[in-house]
Amino acid sequence: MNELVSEGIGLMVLGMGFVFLFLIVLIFATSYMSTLVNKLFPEVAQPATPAKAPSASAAANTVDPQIIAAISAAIHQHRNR
Amino acid sequence: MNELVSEGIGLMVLGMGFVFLFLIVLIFATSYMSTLVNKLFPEVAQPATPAKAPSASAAANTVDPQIIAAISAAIHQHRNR
Amino acid sequence: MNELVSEGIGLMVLGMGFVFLFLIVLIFATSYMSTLVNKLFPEVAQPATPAKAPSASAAANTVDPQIIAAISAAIHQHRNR
Amino acid sequence: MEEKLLNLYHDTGIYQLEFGQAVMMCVGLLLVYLAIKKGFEPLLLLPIGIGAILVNIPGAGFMAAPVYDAAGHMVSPGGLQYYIYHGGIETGLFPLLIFMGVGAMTDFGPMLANPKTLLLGAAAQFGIFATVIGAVLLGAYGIMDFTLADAAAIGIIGGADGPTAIFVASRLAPDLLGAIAVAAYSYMALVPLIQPPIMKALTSNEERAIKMVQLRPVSKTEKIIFPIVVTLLAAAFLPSAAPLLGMFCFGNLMKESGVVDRLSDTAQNALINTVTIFLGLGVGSKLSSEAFLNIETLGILSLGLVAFSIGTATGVLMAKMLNKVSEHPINPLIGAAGVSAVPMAARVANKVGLEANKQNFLLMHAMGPNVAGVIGSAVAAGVMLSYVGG
Amino acid sequence: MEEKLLNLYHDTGIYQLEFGQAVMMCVGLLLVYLAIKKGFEPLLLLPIGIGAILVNIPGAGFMAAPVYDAAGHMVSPGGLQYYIYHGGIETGLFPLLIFMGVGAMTDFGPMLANPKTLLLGAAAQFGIFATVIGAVLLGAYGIMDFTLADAAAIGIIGGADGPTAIFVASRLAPDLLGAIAVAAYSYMALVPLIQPPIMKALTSNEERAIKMVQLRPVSKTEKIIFPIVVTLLAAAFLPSAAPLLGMFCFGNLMKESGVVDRLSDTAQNALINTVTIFLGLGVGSKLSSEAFLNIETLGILSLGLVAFSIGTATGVLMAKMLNKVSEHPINPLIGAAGVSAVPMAARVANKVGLEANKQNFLLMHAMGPNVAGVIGSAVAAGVMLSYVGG
Amino acid sequence: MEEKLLNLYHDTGIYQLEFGQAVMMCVGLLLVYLAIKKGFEPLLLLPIGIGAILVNIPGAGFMAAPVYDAAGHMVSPGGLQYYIYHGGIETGLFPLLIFMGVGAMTDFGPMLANPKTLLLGAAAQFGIFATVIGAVLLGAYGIMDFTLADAAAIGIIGGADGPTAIFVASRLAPDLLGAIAVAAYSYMALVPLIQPPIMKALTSNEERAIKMVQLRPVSKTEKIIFPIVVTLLAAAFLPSAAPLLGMFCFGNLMKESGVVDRLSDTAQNALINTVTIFLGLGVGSKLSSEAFLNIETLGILSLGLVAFSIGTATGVLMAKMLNKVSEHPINPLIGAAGVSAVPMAARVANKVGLEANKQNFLLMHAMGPNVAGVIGSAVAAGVMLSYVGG
Ligand code: NA
Ligand code: NA
Ligand code: NA
Repeated sequence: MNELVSEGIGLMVLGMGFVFLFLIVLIFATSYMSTLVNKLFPEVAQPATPAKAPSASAAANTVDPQIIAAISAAIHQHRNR
Repeated sequence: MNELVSEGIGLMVLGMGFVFLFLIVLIFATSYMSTLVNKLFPEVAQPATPAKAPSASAAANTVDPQIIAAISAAIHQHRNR
Repeated sequence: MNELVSEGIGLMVLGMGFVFLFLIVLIFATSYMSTLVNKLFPEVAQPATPAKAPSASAAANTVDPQIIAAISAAIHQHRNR
Repeated sequence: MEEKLLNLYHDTGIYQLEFGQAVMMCVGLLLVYLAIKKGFEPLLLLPIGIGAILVNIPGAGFMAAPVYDAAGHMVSPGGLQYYIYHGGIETGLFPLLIFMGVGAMTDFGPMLANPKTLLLGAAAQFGIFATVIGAVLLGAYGIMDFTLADAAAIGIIGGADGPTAIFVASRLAPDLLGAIAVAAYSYMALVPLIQPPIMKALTSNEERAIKMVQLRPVSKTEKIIFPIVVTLLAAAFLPSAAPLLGMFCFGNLMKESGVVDRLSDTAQNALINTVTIFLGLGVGSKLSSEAFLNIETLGILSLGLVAFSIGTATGVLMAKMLNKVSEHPINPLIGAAGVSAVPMAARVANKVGLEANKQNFLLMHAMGPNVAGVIGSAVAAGVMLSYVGG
Repeated sequence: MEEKLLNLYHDTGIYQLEFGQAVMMCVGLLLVYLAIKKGFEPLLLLPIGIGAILVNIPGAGFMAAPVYDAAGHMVSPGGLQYYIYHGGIETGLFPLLIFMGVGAMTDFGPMLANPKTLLLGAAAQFGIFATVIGAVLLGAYGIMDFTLADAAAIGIIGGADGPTAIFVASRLAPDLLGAIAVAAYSYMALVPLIQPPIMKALTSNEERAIKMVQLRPVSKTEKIIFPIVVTLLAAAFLPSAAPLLGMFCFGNLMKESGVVDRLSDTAQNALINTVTIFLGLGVGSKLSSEAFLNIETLGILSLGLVAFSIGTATGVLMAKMLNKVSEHPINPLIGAAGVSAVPMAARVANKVGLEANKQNFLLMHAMGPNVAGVIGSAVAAGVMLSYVGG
Repeated sequence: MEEKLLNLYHDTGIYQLEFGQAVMMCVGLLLVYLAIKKGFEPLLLLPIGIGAILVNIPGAGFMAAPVYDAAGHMVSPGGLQYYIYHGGIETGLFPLLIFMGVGAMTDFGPMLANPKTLLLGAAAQFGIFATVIGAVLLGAYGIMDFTLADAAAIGIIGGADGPTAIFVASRLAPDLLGAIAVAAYSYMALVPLIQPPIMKALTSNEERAIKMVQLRPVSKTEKIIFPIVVTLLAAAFLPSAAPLLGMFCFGNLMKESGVVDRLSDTAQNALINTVTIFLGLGVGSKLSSEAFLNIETLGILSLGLVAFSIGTATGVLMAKMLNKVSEHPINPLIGAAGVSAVPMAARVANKVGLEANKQNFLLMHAMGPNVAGVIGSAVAAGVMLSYVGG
């Protein structure tokens, strides 16, 4: 087995090792952080919302649904005149 | 006639020649392209709309006229109370 | 008194002198400009409006209050149905 | 400290101001006035005017080159306009990005509905080349100090297209860039004054009253394929025009494809606006007294006006000719829109048409030659860059 | 003048066009077609395709280097793509700014609600390293001319993350950048075709129908602290990944902190859009015939597909394993989202889940491994840069 | 491979981290905390804090210079913050562009309605120069290692204007830039705590309760001409202040002219936001342990506080004096707004005024000296650059 292949295998072993190591450490760090945060500041929990897609426009629909309902009603009235 | 003038005349002849050549070729290419496209994909024709001015803001009026009408009606009701 | 200190004092004297000089000249220039402008073009005076804060978002509330009133009324009607 | 006070006095603008700088600051003020009060292409002329004022402040160093020591560390920083001019105008980046944004705001629909109007966009470019002849004559007889490159750069004013003029001038005659850009944008703003007399002189009232048949609808697919066709033709026939035409068509393709609206929006707004501010300041940096306060500037301003006028005339004459051979009637007024100056020239054609016939709406018909004129002057620019530069 | 005419003819693209350039222009057209007509990641593939067309126009000089005289004055300006490539891609600035913008658009909420899903993001990176082995084998047996650096850069295609792939390739194998970027974005667009068969082959219908328990709510404070934790861990364990992870987390912190909405908005819109246009044109500039039209490109395209497939498979397998040891059930399909390709891969997991069980909404659960995959491939990139570069 | 593993370990931050870097990362975290949790000028302090963290990650190379071979080809790319710092801060471009954007957000109306308030903006700059004396005394007696240039750059903190402080520091004392910027923005955030005690100590309750007459309306034309007047005065009297004042007035003119709203919008939004992100990261790059962790930083922080306090006091005292000679009553509180810190200081004046008299709305009256303070500190900056640099 020549040197290039052995270096490739080295990269694979080290690489996957490091990826797992890093993300496992991150799991512990994150869990610990979350526990700590929710113990110290138990206030403002919010449900997980759908992540915005990176390629999606940032323009969100910020109109209050009740306003939409009201406008719809107005349109309805208007049409039935 | 000195060299500068003769070069200028050369530039004029070549330049106008090339401009016409290029745009005439473009006429044929465009016409052929349009014919081909409209034969192959005869679907989605749309009327030519006014070109947006390069210096104009891109903000278009995207509000449904019926919503405007409805809101106007609501304002009218409101005023007459 | 060593040279650094004397240079510092020089900077202070010159600096404050220049700041006052510049702003006093500006007072006269501005007053003269205002007088002249209001004499030559007495038309479009507008009341001094609150300066937008440099760090504030530029998004202004541009909705006509009457529209808001109308929509509120519509919402109210809608709720009472 | 008295010495320092003296230094400070020697640093003031009043002490250092040369007469030429004072005049150029007045020119800058005039451009600002024209932009704000007269509405002369304010998007460009306001930043150009301010740029001209700033660059002529003695001792402010807006155009100062940075100084580095032998090890490459900065000893003194350069001025704002130095970085803008050398980073964006000398390199040609800013005009190309503006052209991309303009492409993203252009609708080729009316032109695709009536491709013959491309001929009007070609004919109106005669103003460019006639002016070249005028400039070389002034140069040849020693009246003004114009080379062939200068003449070509001056001629392009007749293209009535700002970014093209700046792009060509930055490559062929950087010293004349300020005067050329000022002339180009000023005359574009003056199109409603310059064109109508010429248009009326060359047409009868009946011709001006001609109604044109309604344009056929153009499909989305045609609009998507067109910018690609133009790019490929530029690649095949005139690579020196490919930077301008390629970026223009890239912007247009972003708009028409409908799949990258995010990018098209940014190209039409934040990006083009940012570049416009910088382009203006950078062009203004070339309005120095040495480059501007001489007889050549008078030549440029006069020749630029000639270029616009001849281009208007040849556009109208070509339209009259076309009207004779065409099966559908063609109103000669739309030929004047071939100089480009989008969308001003098309609006002028519409207005003059309405004067002759109150039911005659030429705007859409004039948009065809109008955008064709942009392509035409980019082609002319390519020929010049190839002929003079090669 | 005949000479000038001949010059002009010699300047045309038709005269100069080499066969390779013609082929690469067709490749560019194909990318544009895929972007517009097939919806293949148009935000990148449209500019890349146009960039490929422009750079291959003979004589247009889009990639020409500027020429300076001895005194440092510019003799001839460089081309647009030269400035873009050397200013933004070779330096690594553009991928980092894109990553910042993507960070500002990312919601780590679902991942924070279920941190175990980070393991899926780790497992799916096996595609990267398996591909490295494939590439070094091809190199070792002389089939293709791949170095270790090339192999690493090719492997990163399996990370299914465009900016990461471009960042690594620009540092380890700039000559392969064009092919690698094209492969990365093409396969990301093909995720809905590539992944489902693999996902179905490795799971039973019962496994695919597994419903997962609803995610716990995540507090704003957790979301704010998380990007700081990631940055500090990168600083502690893998500084070579800190540019990518740091900018990603900076963007995310701008969004989640809620105190700099102005900046976050710009990072998500005007700034990322501007950089995307330039990144595309710059990547396209590497699609030259010498770099692309060779057997290595075939290798890159094949290996990239292998990388995606293996990553999908190991993600699913890891999820099956986790399902066995976890107290709450884990649907193995969400493992496939670990390759990243945000948010496409999460949507695919959701869709395949719905096919097995019409009440099974996996989207939010798949977003966890999906964003974990971004972190995972940035870590893999850091290891590669450290191992190969150091 | 063991060797590679060892290399990877030697590459980790943990192995390489020096004590100073760890401390500076904590400083960065503190700034991020203050920005997010305490609302300390988050637009700048959040990016500065993150910039400080990133630049102190050992081995991440955020400040690495690029390496070129003899032929000019890049051997290894530079770090993100290297390019940002040398491209935008060392050159002065970023502070000037920010100043342009701030100009486009400034309303000179209240100041034009009552030009005498310019005197308050002048008096409050005494804080700057008193601090210079403090710093040269510390330097002269060998307590701290300050040159005249350092002293001038430290004094400008008292100008309470971020871009001006960064612009001056980048030119006169680049090594102190980090500490100066941090002090300037921190104290601007602390204005509501620093100013009220001083304002109350120097005024009686009756003085604080003084109501001022309503401001006269200001015409659009006045607002348009004013920035031009300021630019011309800067050109005539103090060209070294012309970069700052010129760009500020250019931004203001774009806004007030009303003819280039596109450009004004971009200057106030996309452009200033983009530059703010970069400016923050670039300033953060100067928060290295060598430059920050020394006795001089303590001096800078203390002197900065002194500068703010003295500026507040002299502003109030000048207002008391003006009140005695003016025909209309002047509330001395508005003098405190002369330090600038727009619009925070004006709001503080308003709040303290309301405490003394519930019907006393000083906000509009305080905006006059507030924006005058911006002009005043730009003038002070110009004198310093001319005196120290020349
Ligand atoms: Na034209
Ligand atoms: Na990934
Ligand atoms: Na100030």
